[in-house]
Amino acid sequence: GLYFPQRVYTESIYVGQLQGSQVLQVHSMRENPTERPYFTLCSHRDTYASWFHMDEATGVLSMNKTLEWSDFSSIRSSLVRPVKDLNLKVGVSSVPMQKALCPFLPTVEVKFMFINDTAPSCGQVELKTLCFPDKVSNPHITENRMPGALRQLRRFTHMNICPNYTISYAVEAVSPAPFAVDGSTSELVVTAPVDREESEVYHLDLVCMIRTEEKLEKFFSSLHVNIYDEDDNPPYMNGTDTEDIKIEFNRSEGTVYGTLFVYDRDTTPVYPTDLIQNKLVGTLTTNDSWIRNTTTIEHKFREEKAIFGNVRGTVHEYKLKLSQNLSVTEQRSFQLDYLVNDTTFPGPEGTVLLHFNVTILPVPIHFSNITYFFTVSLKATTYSQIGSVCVDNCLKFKGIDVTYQLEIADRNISADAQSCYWAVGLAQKPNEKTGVLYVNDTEVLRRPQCQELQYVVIAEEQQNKFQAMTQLVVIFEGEADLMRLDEQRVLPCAEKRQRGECEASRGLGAPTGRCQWRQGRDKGISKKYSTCSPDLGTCPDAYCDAIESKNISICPQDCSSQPIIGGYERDLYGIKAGHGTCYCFSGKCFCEKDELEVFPICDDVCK
Amino acid sequence: RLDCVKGNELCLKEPGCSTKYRTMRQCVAGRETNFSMVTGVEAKDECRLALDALKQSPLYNCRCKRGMKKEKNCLRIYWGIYQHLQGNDLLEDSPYEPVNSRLSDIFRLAPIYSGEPALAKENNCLNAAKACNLNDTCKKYRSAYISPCTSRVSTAEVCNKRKCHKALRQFFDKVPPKHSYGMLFCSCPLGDQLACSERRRQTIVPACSYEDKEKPNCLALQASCKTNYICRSRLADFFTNCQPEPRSLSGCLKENYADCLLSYSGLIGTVMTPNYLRSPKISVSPFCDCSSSGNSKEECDRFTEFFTDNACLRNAIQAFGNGTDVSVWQPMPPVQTTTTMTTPSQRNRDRDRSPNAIEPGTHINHLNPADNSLYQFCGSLQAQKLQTNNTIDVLCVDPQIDDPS
Amino acid sequence: DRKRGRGRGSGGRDDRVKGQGRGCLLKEIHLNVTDLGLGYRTKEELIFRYCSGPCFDAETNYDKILNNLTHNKKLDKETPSRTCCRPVAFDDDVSFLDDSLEYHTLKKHSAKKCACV
Amino acid sequence: DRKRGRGRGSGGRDDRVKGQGRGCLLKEIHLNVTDLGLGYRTKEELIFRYCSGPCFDAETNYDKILNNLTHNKKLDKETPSRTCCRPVAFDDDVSFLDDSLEYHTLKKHSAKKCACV
Repeated sequence: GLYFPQRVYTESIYVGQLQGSQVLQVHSMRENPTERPYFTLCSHRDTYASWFHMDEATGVLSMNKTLEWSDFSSIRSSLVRPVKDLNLKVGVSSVPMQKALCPFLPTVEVKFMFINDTAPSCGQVELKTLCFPDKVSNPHITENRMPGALRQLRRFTHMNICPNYTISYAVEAVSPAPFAVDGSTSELVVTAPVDREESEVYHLDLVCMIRTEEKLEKFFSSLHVNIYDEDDNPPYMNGTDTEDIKIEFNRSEGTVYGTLFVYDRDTTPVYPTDLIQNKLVGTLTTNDSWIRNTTTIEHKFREEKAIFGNVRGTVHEYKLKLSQNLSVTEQRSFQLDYLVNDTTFPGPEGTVLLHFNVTILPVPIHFSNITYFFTVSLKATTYSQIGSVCVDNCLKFKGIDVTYQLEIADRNISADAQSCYWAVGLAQKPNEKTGVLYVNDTEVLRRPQCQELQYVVIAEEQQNKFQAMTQLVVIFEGEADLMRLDEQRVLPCAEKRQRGECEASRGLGAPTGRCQWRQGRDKGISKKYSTCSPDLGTCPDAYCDAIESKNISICPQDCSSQPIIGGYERDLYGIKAGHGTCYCFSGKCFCEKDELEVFPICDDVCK
Repeated sequence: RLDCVKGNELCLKEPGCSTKYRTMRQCVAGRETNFSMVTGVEAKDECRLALDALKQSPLYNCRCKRGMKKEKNCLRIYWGIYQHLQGNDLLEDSPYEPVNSRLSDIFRLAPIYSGEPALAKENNCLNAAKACNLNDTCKKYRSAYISPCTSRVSTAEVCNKRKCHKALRQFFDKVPPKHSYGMLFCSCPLGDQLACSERRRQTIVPACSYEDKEKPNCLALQASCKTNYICRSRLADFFTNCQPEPRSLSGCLKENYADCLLSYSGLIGTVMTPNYLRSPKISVSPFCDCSSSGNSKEECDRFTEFFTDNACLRNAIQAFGNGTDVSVWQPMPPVQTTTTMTTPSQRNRDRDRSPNAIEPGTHINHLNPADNSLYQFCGSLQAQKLQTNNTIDVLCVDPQIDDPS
Repeated sequence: DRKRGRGRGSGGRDDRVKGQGRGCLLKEIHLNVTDLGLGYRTKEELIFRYCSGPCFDAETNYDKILNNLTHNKKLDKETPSRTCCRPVAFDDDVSFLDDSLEYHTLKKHSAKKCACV
Repeated sequence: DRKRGRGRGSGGRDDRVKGQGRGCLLKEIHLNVTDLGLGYRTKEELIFRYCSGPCFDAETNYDKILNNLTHNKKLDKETPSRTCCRPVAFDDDVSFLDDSLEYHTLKKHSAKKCACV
């Protein structure tokens, strides 16, 4: 329908503006040849509205009275101002109408800056101001619309300042543009419908020529006419409309698969959210309830320019998304069709059909026919990590929850023999994919019959309770530590601050029975800080694993959450980087330069 | 001048005022549900009368103060009244009491500056950080925001953004500007531009307080800011106090750099938190862009340019960084419109290559008043000390309340 | 607050004493963060406050006895500590930006109040 | 509690350690009052409890900084004290009759609870 090519009209107006004189002209663009705009002055809230008259047909505002000094002071204003605003609202309709309909019409704001002064005399005035206002606002026209006048270039309120001068306008453009100036009315006219998808803005140079008594003066003002978009392009695909998807190990809710791109040369505004423009709505064409309950299509879009010939367009992305975890037994193939409909595109071809060929494979929970063999040193201390167990492909699993358990292989052995099996434990953190074997009790290992243990590892998939089993043999070899009897003397490795005492001590979780020293090289705060660890393979590695989280003393460097004293960096837990040597006492960690001899704790007074 | 909480209390104690206030609130409620349009002229007059009556009440010209007790409540009352005023009924367009301090007041107390303008020879941002840690108040509030802003919350979340924002607001509300501005608006020497400007960019811990997984559309971000009284008010304050004006000496309509810097710092800790961009010229922006703006692109560009290309804000930051103030600057020659035969678009291209000096407000950032999603911030014109008698078409950004009449 | 032009850190330090007279006092020194020896690479500075001074007049019977027993070698090689001038309250945390533009915060790094304990 | 027939004083002492493991611990020793060195003439005895042991794991940034500054001679001749293992609560008073049949009472003579301060 009819629309205003500007969001606001502004003009300055002076005391002395004569009754009947024109002050401003609003325009409305038409959509079809039969439309004819009828303008009306909507707001009559303030007394000053009655000072103006609106020509219903031409959109020209003129004065019903001459503006007096008293008129300026009659306008209430909260502050003392040299200029007061006269805010009017103009409505447009394709039929003659009364003010009451104003709330239902397109309207535009007209703001006059009523200046508490008479207009400057011809000698005083800066010539350019006869041509153009200080700030030229940019108009806009919607693509595919009728030609027509979109702006009055003359400044009505300044036309009579120099009556002897003749002012005329012309328009130039760097590149061909369907704009011209109506010589008789000085209106800027768009001469043909424009296509936004060809050019979003036209950069015009308005030329104002003032012929005075002596000379011809030329003034320029640039004008950018923005072309507004309408949904005049259907969505289209570039290349394939089909995506083959295989779902196997990654079966967790929320996972997205594959991507199909749909292009649309029109823009898609994200704001205001309720604005319906170029909205692509998609619908699953299948009625299969399982497909509907299990899958959905995720739709995102982004604005692009380069691929649309440097004009803004929209690229839509469609991905298949799981709306719930898939059972490991689920196995099926289906074609999912998704109809994308450009709801605001008038034409018939406003739809594209996307095809997702989906194959869901089952995931067997089983151990390939292996027997796990692990050898462990008899010197290993409690919590030493032995190894990890994992059903086939377990590291690729997402959305498949498998827990692991250890059981004695031969149930019929004597109670005494059964007690050997305390030696090895299995731990697993929530959401971790493997089970980790560790030395649980070194006491029993002193008995020779306990030094080869046969277990059964049972893996159980939680959703369907499928189980898989395999054999596990743990062999304890080498000689035990002489200090074995005094097991409770096993202290956290992390407490040791020098290589010597570190490598000489038995620490919790040490597979070799001895702590291991890592010597840092860097000067400042570094990830490679010096520290004493039960097993440099797993600690520190910036991850508090299943075994380490069983006891803070095993690897406080990875698991401590207490404040660290000294120079350090931390992510969530532990010590990401430290200065010099980092050591910890029951979870409280310190990082400091190694070469400082430790000063006496108290000064002489404390002795 | 009363704050709106006291004004509200006084009004409710006075029968005449409280009935008018209640009527006006009903008018608002009615207007929001289009009720007023269908009840005819008498209801509208009653609304008009209620509004006129309120103009005599303590509520009419009430304001709020940043960081005051019950600030949010005060702002709620202000906006409750404000949305019916338009045109010449306008109050000053920010809910906050103008501070009208001068940058020179701040410099005199600043430990960093020795009185004469400290041209950026040193890394003033580092100096400001040093000065802060040597002042117990600044040190305390600086650490109070850096801790929440740098503490990772989970593997997915870098920090608790809400806590970080709250602590940042506390820092700028509680720490004397000589310290907080020193770290936010410090000037950088050409020789040490990168390290110094990066330190300045890090002042608000942008990884937590500024950046986000996805960059929203600026108009959408503004709409979300408007749903929060604090953010809405700080943004209105920023539009009011940093409105550029090419013809004014300072490049600012309000000719007050201190008020502009204060309102900029007031945005920090809201969803509209701005930060420096990595650019040779001083340029700031909220974390948003104008992608997917559809037909509102121009309006969105104007909104962002109020941050990224605002001569008033840039001059204010440079003035603080150089230890000067508005009055120190040479009167700016009014913007010349030459009549040379080169076409304007040619001149536009020339201008973009102008050096990075304090420049007159050549780029006019006027927010389109007709759009009802922006703020009315028509600066009071008497604040303008104009050199020429040209009228200034100040395009006011107007929330353009539907006219009840 | 800071005195300009004064050397910081090694040697050129600016000690100021808070509190009165002799005994266990709160003192402060203006340092570069690098002077703290914690490994941080930064040009930022801070005020470090510490407790120092004798605690003779705060001694109890316990301390006198301890002194006599140690003197008479009644406690083997042990040397339990006597009254110490120590912080009983710590300053607010201090934060700073290092040369790789990472922020760090030091907790309980500086004394706020001293006492003989 | 006291064990009879146990050697007292030099050498023959009965150390018992209260608290666990290492670090700052509460220890006690069975003494004659005369061993205290306070000049009382009496044959009465008492249990003297005291605090002893390292306080490494109670150190704060303050102590680390102090150690570094002292090491790098940034605090001139001062050596402010680092964490001390000290009593944080004292035993009840003890009274005894001296050889001249006069009663005496000792206050804050023995530790009840220890901590690194």
